[in-house]
Parts: sequence; C-alpha cells; structure tokens
Amino acid sequence: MKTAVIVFPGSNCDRDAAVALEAAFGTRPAMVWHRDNELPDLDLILLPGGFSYGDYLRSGAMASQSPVLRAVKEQADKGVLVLGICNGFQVLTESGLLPGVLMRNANLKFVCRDVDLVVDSTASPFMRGYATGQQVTVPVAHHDGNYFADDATLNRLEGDGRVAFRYAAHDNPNGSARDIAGILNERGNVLGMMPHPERAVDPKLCGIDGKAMFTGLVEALVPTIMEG
Amino acid sequence: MKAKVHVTLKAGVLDPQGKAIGHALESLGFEGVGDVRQGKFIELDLDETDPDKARARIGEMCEKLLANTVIENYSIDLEG
Amino acid sequence: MKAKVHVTLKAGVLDPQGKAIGHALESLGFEGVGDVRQGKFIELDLDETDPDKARARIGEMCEKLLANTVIENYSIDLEG
Amino acid sequence: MSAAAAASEAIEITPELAAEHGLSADEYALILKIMGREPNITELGVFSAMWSEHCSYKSSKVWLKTLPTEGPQVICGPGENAGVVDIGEGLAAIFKIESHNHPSFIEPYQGAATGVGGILRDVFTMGARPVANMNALRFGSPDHPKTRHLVSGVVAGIGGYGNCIGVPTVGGETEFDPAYNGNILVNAMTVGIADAGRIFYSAAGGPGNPVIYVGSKTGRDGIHGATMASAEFDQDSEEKRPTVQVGDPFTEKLLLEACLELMATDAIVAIQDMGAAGLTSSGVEMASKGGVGVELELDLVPMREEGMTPYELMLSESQERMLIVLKPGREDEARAIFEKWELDFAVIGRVTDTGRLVLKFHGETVGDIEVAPLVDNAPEYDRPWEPTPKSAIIDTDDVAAPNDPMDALKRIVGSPNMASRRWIWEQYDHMVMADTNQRPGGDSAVVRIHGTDRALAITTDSTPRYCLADPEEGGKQAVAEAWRNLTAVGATPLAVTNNLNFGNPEKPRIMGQIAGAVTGMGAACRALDFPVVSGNVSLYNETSGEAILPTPVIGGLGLIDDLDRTTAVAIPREGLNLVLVGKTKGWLGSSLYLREIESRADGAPPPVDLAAERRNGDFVRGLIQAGRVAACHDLSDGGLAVAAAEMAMAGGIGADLVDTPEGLALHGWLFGEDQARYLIAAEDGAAIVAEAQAAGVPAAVVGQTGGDALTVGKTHTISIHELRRCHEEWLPSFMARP
Ligand SMILES: Nc1ncnc2c1ncn2[C@@H]1O[C@H](COP(=O)(O)OP(=O)(O)O)[C@@H](O)[C@H]1O
Ligand SMILES: [Mg+2]
Repeated sequence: MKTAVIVFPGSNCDRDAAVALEAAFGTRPAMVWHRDNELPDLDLILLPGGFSYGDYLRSGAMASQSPVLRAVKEQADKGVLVLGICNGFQVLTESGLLPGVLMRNANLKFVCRDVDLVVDSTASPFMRGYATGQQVTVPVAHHDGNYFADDATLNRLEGDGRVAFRYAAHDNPNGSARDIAGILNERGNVLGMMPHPERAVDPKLCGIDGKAMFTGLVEALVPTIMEG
Repeated sequence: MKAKVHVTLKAGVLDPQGKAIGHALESLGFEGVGDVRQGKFIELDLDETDPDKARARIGEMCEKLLANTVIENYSIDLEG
Repeated sequence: MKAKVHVTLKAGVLDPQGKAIGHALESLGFEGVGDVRQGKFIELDLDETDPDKARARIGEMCEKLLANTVIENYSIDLEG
Repeated sequence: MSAAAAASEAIEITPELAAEHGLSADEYALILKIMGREPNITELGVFSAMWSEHCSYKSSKVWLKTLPTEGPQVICGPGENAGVVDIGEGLAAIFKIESHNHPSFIEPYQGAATGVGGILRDVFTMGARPVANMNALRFGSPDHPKTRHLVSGVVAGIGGYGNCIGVPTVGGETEFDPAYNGNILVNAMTVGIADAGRIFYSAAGGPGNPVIYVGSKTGRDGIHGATMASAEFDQDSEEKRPTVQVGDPFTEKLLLEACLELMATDAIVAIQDMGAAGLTSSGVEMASKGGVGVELELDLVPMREEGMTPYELMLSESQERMLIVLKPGREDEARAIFEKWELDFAVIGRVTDTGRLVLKFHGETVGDIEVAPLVDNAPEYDRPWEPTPKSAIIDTDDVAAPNDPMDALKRIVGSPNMASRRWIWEQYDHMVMADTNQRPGGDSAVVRIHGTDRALAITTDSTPRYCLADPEEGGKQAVAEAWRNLTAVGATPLAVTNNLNFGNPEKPRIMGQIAGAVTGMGAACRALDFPVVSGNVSLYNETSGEAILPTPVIGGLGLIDDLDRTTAVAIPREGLNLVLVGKTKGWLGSSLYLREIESRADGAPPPVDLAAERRNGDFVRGLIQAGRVAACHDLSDGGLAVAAAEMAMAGGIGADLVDTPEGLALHGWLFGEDQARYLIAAEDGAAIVAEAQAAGVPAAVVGQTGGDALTVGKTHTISIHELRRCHEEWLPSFMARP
C-alpha cells in the first residue's frame, strides 16, 4: 500500500494528513516536495490543507502550476486515487482536475468550526465507509470554500452522482452553490472537499466522523493490491 | 517595459467580495450604488522592450497563472 | 455612471502577494520579470450623473471603505 | 565614500535631533561620554533604539527584578527571546507574550498580524515548533465610532497570520472599556515545544564566525521615532513613508521550517530574531550576551528598496528576518537550506574579539560603538510613584437586590464583556496541527503534546477593573485566576509570561499602578510556585492624558499528564452533584454585577487569599486527576450564577441551584466575585464535601444537574435556550451594525 502527501511551501495540514493515513494504513506516507517532478508508483495521493504559496493571488493557483502537479495529473489519469482536502481541493479545481472554483466565503470571513455534512453519494472508493444520507460532523477551516460552477456543471455533477458531501441544510458555512462540500471527477478517482476528515479521527480531538473515509480507503485499496 | 493587467470576473460569475462591498457601502449610508465588482490589478516590470512580444508573454502569464480563465477575463495595458 | 477605482499599495510598503506572484512566474520559466505589485480594481455603478459629485462621492467611499489609506493609495476613473 | 554614507555623515548631530530620537539631555550627555566624541546619525539611531523604553525597560526594570523567576521546572527565565520550562519526557515548552498595541491602533489588520508574527519568531528562534497562539485584546467602548473597525481588523489580522502559518489560535480574552478608546491592547502569546536538550540561545561567540542574515529583504518598514531625521535623507521622497509593517505569514512559515531544518544540524552558534529595532537590537544583544564584538557589512544586507542608508538598515523593522552566528565553514550547508525554502540568505559580517559593534558600508566604517556601555549603561530609572488610594469596601446590603435575578443574569451573560466570543474564535483556525483537545471557550485551552497522551494547558488573564481599584490585589488576582484556570482543566501550573500594559510611567500615579501590580503579581507567583519566565512591557498607553486601565496580562502554562484525566466546563450529563469549592462572602465591590446592573464601577475588588487559592486549587486538581470530576469551572466575572450558566450552556444540560444560604444576600450569593472558588460537577458530592472539610477546604453541594433550565431555589428560572440566545447574540449583532 503506497500513499503520499504532497507538500507545498505553505502547506500546513501535511502532518495531520500523514498521521491520519498512517493510522489507517499502518504505513507512513511518502512526503513529496512540490518541486519533485516524478512520483513513485502510488495507490493514493493526498493534497493537504494549508496555505500553499500563502494563498496569494488565488488559493491553490500557484500550487496548481508546480512541477509535482503534472505528475499528480498523470497518475490521476491512470486511475490512482487523489484526495484533496481544503487547500488541496482548491489546487484540484485550479489545476482543472475538478470543475468549478472555490471563491471567497460569502461573508468574507475565515470560518473554523464543526459542520454537519450529509453524505450524498457513496459511489467512489473514498466514500465506502459511509452510507448515503448519513449525517456526519467534520470541521471546516477556510477562507475560500464557496463552491461555484455554472448551472450546467452543477446539474451534471448532481446527475452523475458526483457530489460526495453536502453541508446539511442551514449549515452551509460559506455560501457554496447547492450546499456542495465535496465533489468527484468523472472517473470517481479524484475527490476534493473543503471539510477536514483528517482532523476528525480521534475522539479526544474533533470526533471520529472522518475516520470512515480512511478506513473505507483501506478496504477499497487492499483487494486491489492483492489482485495486482 | 511596464505592464498593467486587469483581472475581472466574467459576467454571470458570483462575486462575493463585490457584493459585500456593495452592502457595506449601503449601510455606510451611500445611496444609489448599483452593481459593484471587484477584480485584481497587477503591475509588472518586464525586460522585454518589444510591445508585441511583451503582450504575448503577459498573455501567456495570464492564461497560466494570473487569471483563472474559467471565471475570469484579463486585459493587458503596456506602458513606455 | 460607471466608475473604476484602482487601489494600490503605497511605494515602499511590502507587497507579499506581488512578491509571491513574481516568484511563481519565475519558477514557471518566465524570465526577465522584475517587480510585481498587486492591487485591487473595483467597478461601481452609480446613480449620480454629475461627474464632480460622483468623483467626490467615490473619494469618500475610498477613504471610508475601499482603500486602507494608511498603506494604500487610490485613483478614480469615471466612464460614460 | 558612497552617496548614502556621505549623506548620513553629513547630518549634523544636535541636541534637538537627539531629542527627536527620544533621548533626554542627560541620556545624550551619557552617549557623548561613552563615545568620547559626537556620534554620527547611524550611531545616534543605534543608541536611541537600544535606550528606548521598548528595548531597555528603563522604567520597569527595577520592578521586574522583584518577580520570582526560578523553580525546578525553569530551564531559562527572562532575558532570552522567550522563557523555557521542562515538561518532562525530554521536552521543553517555550513561551512568551508580546504587545503590538500602538501599531494595531494605527492599522489593525497589519498591526495585529505582525504582532503574531513577532511573537512566533521569539519562540521558534529558540528551537521550538510553535504549537499554540493566544491573544489578549482590549478595545474601547462598543459605542466608540472606531471600535468596530478595530475589532474586525485585529481579529482578521490575528487570524490572517496564524491561520496561514498553521499554528492554532486556541484562546485569549477580549474586553471593552472606554479607557481603551484611544489605546487598544493587542497582546499575542505563543507556546512552542522543543527538545529540552536542544534549546538555542542568542549569545554570539567564536571570533571569526560568520554572521548570517536570513528571511525577507529589508525595506524601510517601521523606521519610526526617527521619521523626521530620515525624511532629510531622500530629497525625492514621493510620499510620507508609512511606518506600518506588513506581515507576510507565508514567508514566516518558510522561515520557520528552514530554521528548524538548520537547527536539526549542529551548525548554529547563536540565533536571534529581528524584532523591534531590527538589526540594531539583534546585533547588539547577540554581541552583548556573548561578550564579543560584531562587525557588519551593511551593504550586504538583502534590500527591498534602492538607496537605503546605514541608518535605515540598522533601524528597519521589516518582518520575517533572523540573524544567525554559524560555526566556521558551515555557510554552504545553511545557504542550501534557506535557498531550498526560497528565502534570502547573506553572510553579512563576523564575530570579533573587540567587544565593539562595527558597521561598514561599502568598505567605509559608518559606525563604531563599544557594546558593553551601550547595553550596561542603558538608563534605568527608579521613577517616583504614588500608591493608589484604597477604595472603600462595599457592603452587599448597600447594593440594591435585583427584582428578577434571572433577568440580571441574562443581562450579564449578554453584556459586551461576557457575551460569547464565538464570532472571534471561529475566524481563527483553532484546530490545525490536529492536537487541540479543548477549543476556545473553556477555562484553558488544552493542546496535546504531539504523539503523546499528555497536554499543555494555556490561559491568559487579567481583570483591569480590579487593578484600577487596587493594583496590588489586581496583580495578585490576575496570577491567581490564571493558576485557577489551569487547575480547572486538571493541569499542574508550571510558569507564567506576562505583559504589563500601562500608561505614562513618568506620572507617579501610573508608576504607582505598575509598582502595585508587579508587587501583587510577585506575591502570587511566589505563593503558587508559578514563576515568571518571560514577558513584555508596554508603557505610554495614553491619549490626551487619558491612560488605559492598568492591564497586567498573565499568560499561564500548565501540564496535563493524562488526557483522560482532564475536565471541561460543559455539564456532560444529568444527575450530577454541583459542588462549590471555596468560601463565598458575596463580594460585590468592583464586580460585573455592579457595573452591568447598577452602572457603578466602584468599591474595593475581592481580596485574594493566596493560601486559600493554593489549598482550594490543589484540592480540586487532586479530584480531577483522580478522575472524580465530570466538569469544572472556576468562578470569576459574574460569580456563581455566571459559572453555572456557562456550564449549562456549554453542555446543553441545566442545573438546579439551592436557595441562598443563611447569612448571604441573594445577589451576593449569585453574583459575588469572591476568589479561590470552583464549581464542579461530580457523582459523589457528599464524599467530596467530607474530604474537603478534612483538608480545610470550604465546600458544599449547591445543586444538581438536569433539565433544560437553570433554576435557583426552585423559584427563579431561565431556560438554557434563552441564556444561549442572550450570550451568543451580542457580538455578532454588534459587528453586523453599519
Ligand atoms: N514583564 C516582564 N516580566 C518578565 N520578563 C520580561 C517582562 N518584560 C520583558 N521581559 C523579558 O525581557 C526580555 C526582553 O524582552 P523583549 O524586548 O520583548 O524581547 P524580544 O526582543 O525578544 O521581543 C525578554 O527575555 C522578556 O521575556
Ligand atoms: Mg526576540
């Protein structure tokens, strides 16, 4: 089982993500520096939260142009799983791996709190640990999480079951279109989400509702390895 | 050569910042303010002295980095 | 009446955004890029039709809200 | 000689120019004596910076010396960039608090942001990875036209910096009072964790060793005091230069990672951040602490602007910079690390054995000062002071009882100084690094020591209204409250940092407040084994002769040995006994009740019985550490009723409190602010009371948990829903007003 966390200058949830991955997979993820333009063979790539390049210009914009992103795209094209959390989600939209954009929160303020999410679609390896319609509580912490896309794109995302999570009604912290909190690419191997599942894997901290994502990924990936 | 780049949101794209500014102006008592849109204004110094080449080069910068062309337009002005 | 407002950092004030953009352009292989500064560009629709009054009104908006005059300058262009 | 150097030589040094640099006639005379000649403008700038109140502590030093600074847990007390305490298992906690009051008033976002950046550097320059930020804020009256703008800017600035660099902002305090209308307080605290065997200090050593500059380039940021003088330098100055510094948290994040990477090698001899007075104070302090000289080639300093003079280079307060002395021959290794992190790196000088600070610019000597007298002869004043007159003790019977105590409670929990601060802390990432066990809103923040089951507890406290009425009791109270807040989560208090925010020390009345507060703090720190390991002093917080309230802010640090044995304020379930620990007399002098309900701000504040504090606190901590406490809250502003209400609101479970005990007035019982008290929720209330009695600790079962309302004596009641509404409403609606 090979996992990697990509580290950009200004990433700051890279350690948290590595801890969550190691707890689930039992092996330490490779920490890959943004200037590396080649990646080893991997099963899961995680783009962590933080402020890559200070979030200057646009969140995720500069990271989406970094050498390592080209390698991430190649792997995504081959079907390797890519999970972008928070700033990682912003990098995925900026790089075109996911549609739409994450704009400034509607009230213009940074928001850090627990939010209630509803699982919308379980049709991807990321979501195996969850049940459709299940409500979970996971923290958010971002300034630019206001998901925007044109209506055609939104309709397509919904029609294709590519909305992984929505904010529960009345708990939309940022003004996202159709309460979208996380989306998948067409193939279902790239997930971007604003909430932080990696912060919710320990009952002493922010609860354990994020844990199912990582245990689900382990279940999803282990048979692949055995077949391979 | 100095260049000025304006990056603005495309029509129809939601502009939370512009909207918030509009609201704030209203509540400060400024009346008759209609639509407000906020964009970016980037000033660059370039070695390039040929205007056509400079423009092409900056266009490339905008496409690659300065603007998110899914939601933003850009325009380039060259100076001196 | 439409107005365009440019809000830019005063000379000498550190511009972390501009600095980071400059770095990023460089690492994308764009050579010969000197200083980069980032500012804001705000477009407003105003009911006011008298240019002098409009200008005064927008000046007030800049002082009160649109610009942080401790570190920023602003300029106003009117259109139409 | 270069144009800039020539220009700086050309400036004539007059007593007026010295005065413009904040130097008195006596101080200037002393400079002439030390130099044996007239200083040039650069040298004058160096003296003025080093002898400023900010760097020299000239008014407060005599008092600071009276504070206890030692204990078995102390690895390094005051005098370095931050204090260091042992937290066991080979680790040390490094922490300090610092003010950025004036800059935050001028430009709230950047002022607060750079305040956070500065205190972070003080902590990581000693080898720690920062793990938590705190902030203690004081604003003017909510009715003052500037207040809203200042609150929104300061909060956004603190969040903007801390969120980006990825250090959780886990707590703090915020108060409003008209005394801060013209001088807000922004005190920022950082706690970091380091390997106890690898602490980095600032004493330079090893003549010949290279001095390196890393981080951001130097611009003309924050060259204040001296703006007049420097304005004469550049004839072509297009606009009056702002003295405001802009923070760049992204660069600081890179600087943090790069410094920690270099610190993992053994290449560093000494390291010091460039904070106030930039290159001057870092260069001088490193030389002075090491008893050596330093020679700097100022033209090698990475510069952001053209034509900078030696004077400007020495005094610039550009942020995100560090000065490092390396072992010989380690430059390339260090350079590679800083280049990897895309930071500036330059060898700008070397350590010498001359004991002199020598400044060169394009080969010319532009400054030459003997370090020892520059530092050791810095002025130190024992300023005259007047004791603060004692306030009358207010008899509870002389205070009208409330018609409806629950209405009074509602007004208090919804008042500006008690209303929920959620609007603030939700703008701070308080969970990044994934070790935050107790979030903002409780008595202390609790941050797990990464990879262990142990944790640090952190709090900041001050009650300025008490300090105004009685600085000495107020000083004691601030320390006692911090100690109590740590105790309330089950932590063993370790040490404190402090920020002394006062008015003009040249006024005997203000100096009396300083003397009183420090005396009280010292007494409390001694009695509670809670030594002072670092701190900061901010004086002259006055506008048009109006001083702020005396505000000694205490930042307390404690250690939790087992995260399973910690408590929070939230009532977790029904059917628990509520036990009140500590003696209640019903003290209403200087209380919140008096201020909010009676619109009176008078009376002696509650006295602090340090022996009782210690006894009661040790007893409560013992219970928590034995796993016998389900929830705990110390009693402070607003007394018992507010504590019970906060516990109920946090847990969503109500409580029934007993009737007013015999001999007490209802409002004294509910709202009195007697010190050394805790309210705990536990299964075995009767047994706890019995044990308390045996230990000489006053305790009584005063209620039960359950239901969805807070009820007193079966007659007065208010729903949790209504309490929450009042508590949560004020700040967001205040901030939403135009
Ligand atoms: N109120 C105080 N109590 C104890 N120590 C203090 C106090 N104020 C300042 N100090 C100590 O004096 C030294 C210098 O403080 P300061 O100039 O703020 O440091 P820095 O330049 O690193 O920010 C530090 O060691 C600090 O901890
Ligand atoms: Mg320091």
